[in-house]
Amino acid sequence: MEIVIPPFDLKSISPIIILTISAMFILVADVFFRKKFKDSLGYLSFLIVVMTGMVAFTQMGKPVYSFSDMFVVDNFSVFFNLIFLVSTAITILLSVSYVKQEGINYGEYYTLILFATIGMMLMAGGADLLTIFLGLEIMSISLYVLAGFRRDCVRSNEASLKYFLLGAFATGFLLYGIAMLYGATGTTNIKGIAEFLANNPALSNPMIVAGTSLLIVGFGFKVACVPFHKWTPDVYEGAPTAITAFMSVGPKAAAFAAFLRVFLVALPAVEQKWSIILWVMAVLTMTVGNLVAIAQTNIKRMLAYSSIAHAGYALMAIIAGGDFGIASLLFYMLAYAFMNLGAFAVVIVLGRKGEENANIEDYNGLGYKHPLLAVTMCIFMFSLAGIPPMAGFIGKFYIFSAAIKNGFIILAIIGVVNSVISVYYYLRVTVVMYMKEPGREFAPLSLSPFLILALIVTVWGTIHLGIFPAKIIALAQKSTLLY
Amino acid sequence: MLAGLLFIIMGLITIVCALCVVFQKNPIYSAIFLIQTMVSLAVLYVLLHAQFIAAIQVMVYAGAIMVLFVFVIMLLNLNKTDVEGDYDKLLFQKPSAIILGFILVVMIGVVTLNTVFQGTQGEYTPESISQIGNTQLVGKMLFTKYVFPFEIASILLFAAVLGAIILAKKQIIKDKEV
Amino acid sequence: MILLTWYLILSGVLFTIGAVGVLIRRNAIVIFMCIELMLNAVNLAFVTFARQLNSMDGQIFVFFIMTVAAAEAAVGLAIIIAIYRNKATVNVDNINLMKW
Amino acid sequence: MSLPILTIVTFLPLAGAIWLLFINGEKQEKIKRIALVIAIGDFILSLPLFFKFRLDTSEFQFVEKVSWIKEFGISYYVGIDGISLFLFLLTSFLTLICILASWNIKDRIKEYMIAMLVLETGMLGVFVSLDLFLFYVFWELMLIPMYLIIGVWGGPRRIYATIKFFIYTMAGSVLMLVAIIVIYFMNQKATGEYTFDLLKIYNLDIPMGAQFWLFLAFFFAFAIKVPMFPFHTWLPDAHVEAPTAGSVILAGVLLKMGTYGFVRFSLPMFPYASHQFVPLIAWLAIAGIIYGALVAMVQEDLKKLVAYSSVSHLGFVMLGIFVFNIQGMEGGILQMINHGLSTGALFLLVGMIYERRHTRMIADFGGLTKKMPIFAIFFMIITLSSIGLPGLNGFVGEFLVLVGVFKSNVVYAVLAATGVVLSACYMLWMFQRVMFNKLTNPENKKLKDIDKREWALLLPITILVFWIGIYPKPLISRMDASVNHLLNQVDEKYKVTLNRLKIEKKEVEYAVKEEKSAEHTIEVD
Amino acid sequence: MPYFFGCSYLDLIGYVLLFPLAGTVINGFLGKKLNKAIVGIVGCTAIGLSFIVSFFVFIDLLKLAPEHRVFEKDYFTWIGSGAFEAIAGLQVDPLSVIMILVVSGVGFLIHVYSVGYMHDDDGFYRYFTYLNLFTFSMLLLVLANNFLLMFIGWEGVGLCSYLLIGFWFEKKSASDAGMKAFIVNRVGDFGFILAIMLIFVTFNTIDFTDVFHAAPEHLQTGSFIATMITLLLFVGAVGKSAQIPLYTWLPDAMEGPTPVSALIHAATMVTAGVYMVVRCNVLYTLSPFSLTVVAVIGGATALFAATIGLAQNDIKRVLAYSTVSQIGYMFLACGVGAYITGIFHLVTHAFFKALLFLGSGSVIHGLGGEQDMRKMGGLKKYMPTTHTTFLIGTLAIAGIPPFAGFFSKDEILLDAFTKGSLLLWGLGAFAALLTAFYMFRLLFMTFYGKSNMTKHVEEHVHESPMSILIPLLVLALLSILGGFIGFPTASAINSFLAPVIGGGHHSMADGGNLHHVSNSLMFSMMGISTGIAIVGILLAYLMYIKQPDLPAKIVGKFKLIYKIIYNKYYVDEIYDATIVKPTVKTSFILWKIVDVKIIDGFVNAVARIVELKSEVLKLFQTGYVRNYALSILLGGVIIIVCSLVLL
Repeated sequence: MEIVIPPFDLKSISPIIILTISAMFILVADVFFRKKFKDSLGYLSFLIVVMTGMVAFTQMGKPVYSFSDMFVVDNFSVFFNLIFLVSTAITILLSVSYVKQEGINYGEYYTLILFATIGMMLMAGGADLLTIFLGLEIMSISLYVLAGFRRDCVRSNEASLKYFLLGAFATGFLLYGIAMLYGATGTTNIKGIAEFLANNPALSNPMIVAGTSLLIVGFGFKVACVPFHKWTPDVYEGAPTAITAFMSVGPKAAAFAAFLRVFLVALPAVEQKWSIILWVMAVLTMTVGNLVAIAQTNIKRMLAYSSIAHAGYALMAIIAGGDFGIASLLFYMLAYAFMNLGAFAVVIVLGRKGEENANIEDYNGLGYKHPLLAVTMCIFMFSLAGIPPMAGFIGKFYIFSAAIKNGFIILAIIGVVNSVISVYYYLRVTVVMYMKEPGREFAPLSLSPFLILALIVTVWGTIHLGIFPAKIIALAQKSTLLY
Repeated sequence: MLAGLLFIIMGLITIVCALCVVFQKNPIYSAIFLIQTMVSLAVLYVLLHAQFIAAIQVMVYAGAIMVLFVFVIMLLNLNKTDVEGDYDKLLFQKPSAIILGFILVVMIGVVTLNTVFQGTQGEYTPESISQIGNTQLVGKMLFTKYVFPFEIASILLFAAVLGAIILAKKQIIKDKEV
Repeated sequence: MILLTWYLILSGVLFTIGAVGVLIRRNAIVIFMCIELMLNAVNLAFVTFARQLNSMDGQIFVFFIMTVAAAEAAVGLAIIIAIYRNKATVNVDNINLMKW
Repeated sequence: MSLPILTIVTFLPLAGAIWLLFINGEKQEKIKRIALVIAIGDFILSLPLFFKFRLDTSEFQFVEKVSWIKEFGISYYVGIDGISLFLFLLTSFLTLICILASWNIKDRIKEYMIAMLVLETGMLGVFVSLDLFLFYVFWELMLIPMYLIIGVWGGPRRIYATIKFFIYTMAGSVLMLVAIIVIYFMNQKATGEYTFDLLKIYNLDIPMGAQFWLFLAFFFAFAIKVPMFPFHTWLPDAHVEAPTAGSVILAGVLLKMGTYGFVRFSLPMFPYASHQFVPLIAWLAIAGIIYGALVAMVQEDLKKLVAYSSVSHLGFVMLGIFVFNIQGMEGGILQMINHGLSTGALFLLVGMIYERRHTRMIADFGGLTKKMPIFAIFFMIITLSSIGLPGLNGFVGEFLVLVGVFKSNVVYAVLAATGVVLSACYMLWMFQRVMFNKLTNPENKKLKDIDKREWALLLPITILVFWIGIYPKPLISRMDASVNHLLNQVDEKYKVTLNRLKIEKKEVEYAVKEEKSAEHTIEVD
Repeated sequence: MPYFFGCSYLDLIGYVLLFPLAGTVINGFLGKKLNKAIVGIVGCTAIGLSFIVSFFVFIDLLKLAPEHRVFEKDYFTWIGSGAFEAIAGLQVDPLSVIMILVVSGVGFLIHVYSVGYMHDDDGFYRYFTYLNLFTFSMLLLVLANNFLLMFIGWEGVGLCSYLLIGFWFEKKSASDAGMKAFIVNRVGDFGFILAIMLIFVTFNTIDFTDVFHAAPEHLQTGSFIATMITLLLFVGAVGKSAQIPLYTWLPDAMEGPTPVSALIHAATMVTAGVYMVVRCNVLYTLSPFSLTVVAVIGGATALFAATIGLAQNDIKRVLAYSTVSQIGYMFLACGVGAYITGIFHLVTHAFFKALLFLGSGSVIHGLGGEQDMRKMGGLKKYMPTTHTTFLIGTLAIAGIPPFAGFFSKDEILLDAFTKGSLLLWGLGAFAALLTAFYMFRLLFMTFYGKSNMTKHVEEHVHESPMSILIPLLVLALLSILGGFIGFPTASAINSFLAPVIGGGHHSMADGGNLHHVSNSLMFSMMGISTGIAIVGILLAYLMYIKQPDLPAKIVGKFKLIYKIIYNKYYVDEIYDATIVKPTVKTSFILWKIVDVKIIDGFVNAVARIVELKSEVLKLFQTGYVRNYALSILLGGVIIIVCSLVLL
């Protein structure tokens, strides 16, 4: 027996390598940095992420398989990588002053965020269920920890525990699904499964159908679809706000990337089954998310439900499928990253130590006191509600187009009706900001240059994608070929 | 035939132990029964010609991981039966769990029994495995086909270690900051 | 091959027991152990399939699952310790500060 | 046209709004002046459109087309024809009036002016868009500033009103979005081209069944905006709570977007469905006319009264549009403008006494003529214009609509004409209770007549009221070509569909016959 | 074509309109700053000039051959949309010329009268603005060469009527009356406007000449469309001319200043309906049914209003009811096809009714605003000129030869008898009796007998100034002489108007219809009607001079009837109860229940349900992690079951 170690295609995993090395570097640097230089850890990781982003961008082009088909670099994954990096970068910007304020200013924080990013990249680029699974676990474990990062805060602990228990529970289902697929097809490779299913009866094989269903449970949990969504509000509320922001964007996008790749590449043969299930789930997700968001008083919880609802919209893209569907998901996720992170950025700016779980009523009269900040929040709210000329509108438009193009008109109608319902609670934020008298004194804003940069970037992204989306759409359309 | 008998015995032991894990009040007993379950599973792995897996099942899983559990239970002084309180606040939890569990079992049974396995056959029949040696084969695969996940797993473990440390550290290190 | 089917059914039973355990137990650690039970069930299924398909991939997968289980155990127990420190309980029914 | 005049006029207010962003909010006078200058400039810039408008063509004029989102075939495509021209001018005119009317707003004037200017851009954009997507963007965009204007500077129940306004209108328009996308793909299927270009989509022959649903989707969006009878309840609330200028814009321009939408989109795109829907729409419109008038009659709040009168007036417009003849259509369009002027002016007038007395309850007034004779004259003229007195603008539109309606259906015309009687009832009764009788309320004794600024607000409108009433030809002649073209277009497409229907019927009959004959032969055998 | 300074007077027809309009504009914009004398001069001059131009136009027209006496002048296209075209153009023909002469002539006198009458009023300039505007509108109404332009005038006079009735707007009753006038007129306009549309749809034009040319060819006599058109037009006429059932506004209109009542509510505006019917005589002739309706309504109104007039005590109200009644006569004439007679009565009525109103105005002026006849009496000695002129007017209206009213009224009765039926004649004759009675009752109560004035009033009673008396004198003269233009055997008005009747210029056939009647019949009819009038006068004399306690006795005997008549048959109350109140009530229901509760309730209920659902769904988020796990398992199981079993 001879062992031939296959050539390492370092180029295709270069972003991952960069992130890994620098994550560890930060960990080491943390030990040596004095307190007053702690900020520079954030600065450093931000630069690293930006750099990684540039490297990742150069990977655009022909798809490259590496590591015996374990990992693939195609435009799809590159696009998603960019989304992850954008969200990571902004999260880091949000974190720098936040962690100081909350007294959790450790190097591990950034390291874990970077690790989570690595996990996400593995999910987007995983060409084998194993890679996807490992990526998912890396991401999840980092997030379990990050959610509980404020160890002295009970809510943070609780969020962490709930997330962990439920995440592990859902992982069990995911694994069982993978096992079933493996058992039925003899491989865990996505392409392999696709090939097998193309040549063999798929729908009549109960093992495959059951495996697919279990995968839906696993991925559905990660993207927070009804009925697997229940962890979301609690975890989002309890986790440190910066992490909530991160979780609501990056990991969700990653889960969607994997979800989409697995279902559209590996399992198109059972589309007949899963598309109906996802259809129902999408409807439930949108509706429940939007409805329950109305009754929320805590802004983080409200945004959590809103993110559930957005997962519902995004599911539509998967259901729609095809080039249009994939491109629309790509675009939507990017737009969503900007606007949601932006909204959380405002929450962080207004947050106070210990009291960061702001109630919506606390924003009363914000428009009088901090007009610019209020305008910013308004932009994000309108964008989330899908009102032109914000990014959210183009994103929704794209997704609904995809759904309609592929004949899911009723789904699209339910989608738009839902976005009307959603307007109600997004508007409420603007209502309290502009139309209510200020209730209490606002704390002096904890505006660090990082936060300002984060706000500028997210506002810019939200508006730019709304008014000049052509380039990004073109990029998204170029990124639809899946291998 | 022997294998069949062994399977039946070990399978029954596994199930009984698993049930005990669930229904034992004292967590430490649960842990012990879980270890027992794992060990009996290891036997089944051997029956399935997966010696390496069986070995690490016992060593890593039943040994290392479960020791961790026991350790934590001891650490937190949880080896009492009354941790969970007397009655369940969620009235419908248990019945619905059991009903759902029943349906799940039935469905899995139905699926398994109705499936005609047509999966692509691999090259590693038990004979060929025993020729090369199970452990060698695993090793070979880990360094060839699965070298990438293998490397990735290191990140996973690193993250986990890091997380465990940061969460379980006794006191927030404020010395540097003070 | 009939035998292998029974292996799978055993795995299903174990999985279900684990899942039900998660639902009915209130001790966080026990719940976690039940999850381990589920993972073990998955492992059993993988090994069975590997055996049936004459492929090693399943066994490798089990190897990775174990790795993950270990990692999760480390983190999970750390979380439980952290929460125990703050609330002095591991009863998940008492850990419901956030709801609605 | 080398100068992109439409773009300049449309986006100048936005540029102004951005300029205002950078000015210190404390400098109220400066802010007001800048806003006013921009509005005036915008209005002046829009005037050449009127004078240089070519009467001899039905094509879109001052067209500009730039690719916007190439990947979707979305372009920035603007242009006007005889239908949108006047609504466009009305918008720039009324915004100017509104900015002047808001002179006394003290609270956060900067934000207010910014909202106003952004709103103007949105409204202008709606009227010039020749790209469905662009249209939708503007359509939704203008919701935001309007929402803020009502919500921030409105009355006591402003939050309820503004949310209702927003969600109500949004609920209608999202279905339209779905319909737009459906049409987009239909067009793509038919021609292979991805495009939202309205003029290209006009040529699309949509199957009858689809027309029905698509029309319905558009119908909800527009009918809510108009608002047609059962969808009108957002209007009184929004009007009552909105600040004066908000009400003026709301009544003067926003409501027209619904009717404009019907003319521009529903009719030419779905001629068959439009024809099928005539009875429903006509009855709703008539219900609106009578119902709006009756309910207006018993209102206690001046603004509510005017709001319900809008429901009534816009019923006329709807009726005029949906009779498919030139008188009805031109009357309808003219009536849109008339309603914009006279109802806008009514809100201004109500605003003026509200500013003085801080009440809008009719019962609080009475005998104001004594104290405010000039005000009374303007009020009278506008009231009469709203009633539709011949010689003033309201009559021309109303009469043309009625003629058009009469030509197509006498019953509709007779019922609609009752609105003529009813409008006199509620308007004059209101006028009497506010302006006539003895001045008894001591609060009213201190009232001052209108000042120069208010003169400047009312005089231009009054001049227009007379002008359109006495010599509407410059307006109507500019509409002629476009309206004729539109009607021909609708007619031809309708006939094509009808013919196809006939052929299909014949085919079916033929098939049935064949079957029968086949049975026959079998029997013979 | 006669020319003057290079142009025909007919070309100057626009100036007839321009002068009053100019007066309106000058007084409207500058009146507040000008002093009253100038305002008055401007107002009067405007109308005076207008009258002069009218007169020259009349002369010019006379110079033309009778069949060519039509002159049209188009100014600009007012509304043009597709086939629909309304041109701003004027038409001069005998009918319109007579009308403009009357309008501007009587109008001028009343303007002059107003200068004195309204001198002390604060709203002097406002008054003249309105009055000029009214004259303008009225002239437009009669000069218009198409239906829509006529409608402008039609509504314009309505507006001015509204403004002038409510001139003293601080009086609630005045502003109420104004509103009532406008709204009731609007009901009529509703018919008118439908008629215009029907005409357009039928003939594809609304130009008078074209329509009347086309009508006989297009429409069969008695055809449905002709009937509909004419009936709808008549609805308009009924509203404007205060006929049953829309007459109620006119008595209330007496809230306005008295000269206004004279000009608008007696001499000119209210007769616009008659003018319109005559103008459209071609159409009416095509529909016998409509004619019958016109005649019956006219006759009925004549009688009905006369009965109410019997019991009224307000001097102006009596005159108002008499106006209603007299216009009824005119319609009666039109209804039996005697259009020219209708116009003839219109003209004479303009003279004597204006005279009567102005006279009553003089009385009211002299008494410092008192209008109740029971508080007058014996005014003859205080106001001799007023008395004389009033007497002339009363004789004229009562139909005593040779006063103007005699000729016209007699002719109407004759036509009713010969062309109509005995019933119509009977209505007219009986009404004539009542007219004579109540007019002389008015005269006697006011000027004769003993004074019932309060002390205070009596001290201040005085004859009116010259600006008031001169118009009275002129009008008195006209009331005496006016009738001779229609002198039975050589009727100037008949031959002058003949071309207008029966399709205009191409047919003169049935124009001067009177001449077919034998002289004996004519004279016997004259005798009868004179007799009737004298009986009426005697009755009045008996009751109010001879035996002043007799009326009370009669009232005592017929209490119920008196009460009904006194209360004007409760028509206002009936309208109020059957139309006004239910409408308002319905509206309240529509608003408070349909709008707020049902429609808005539905909308809010949807929002509420959404919120409620939100609150309920929220509770599923229990906070228990096991519960969440349950929902995951539940979801998983459902998905598996569905995908395996159901799908």
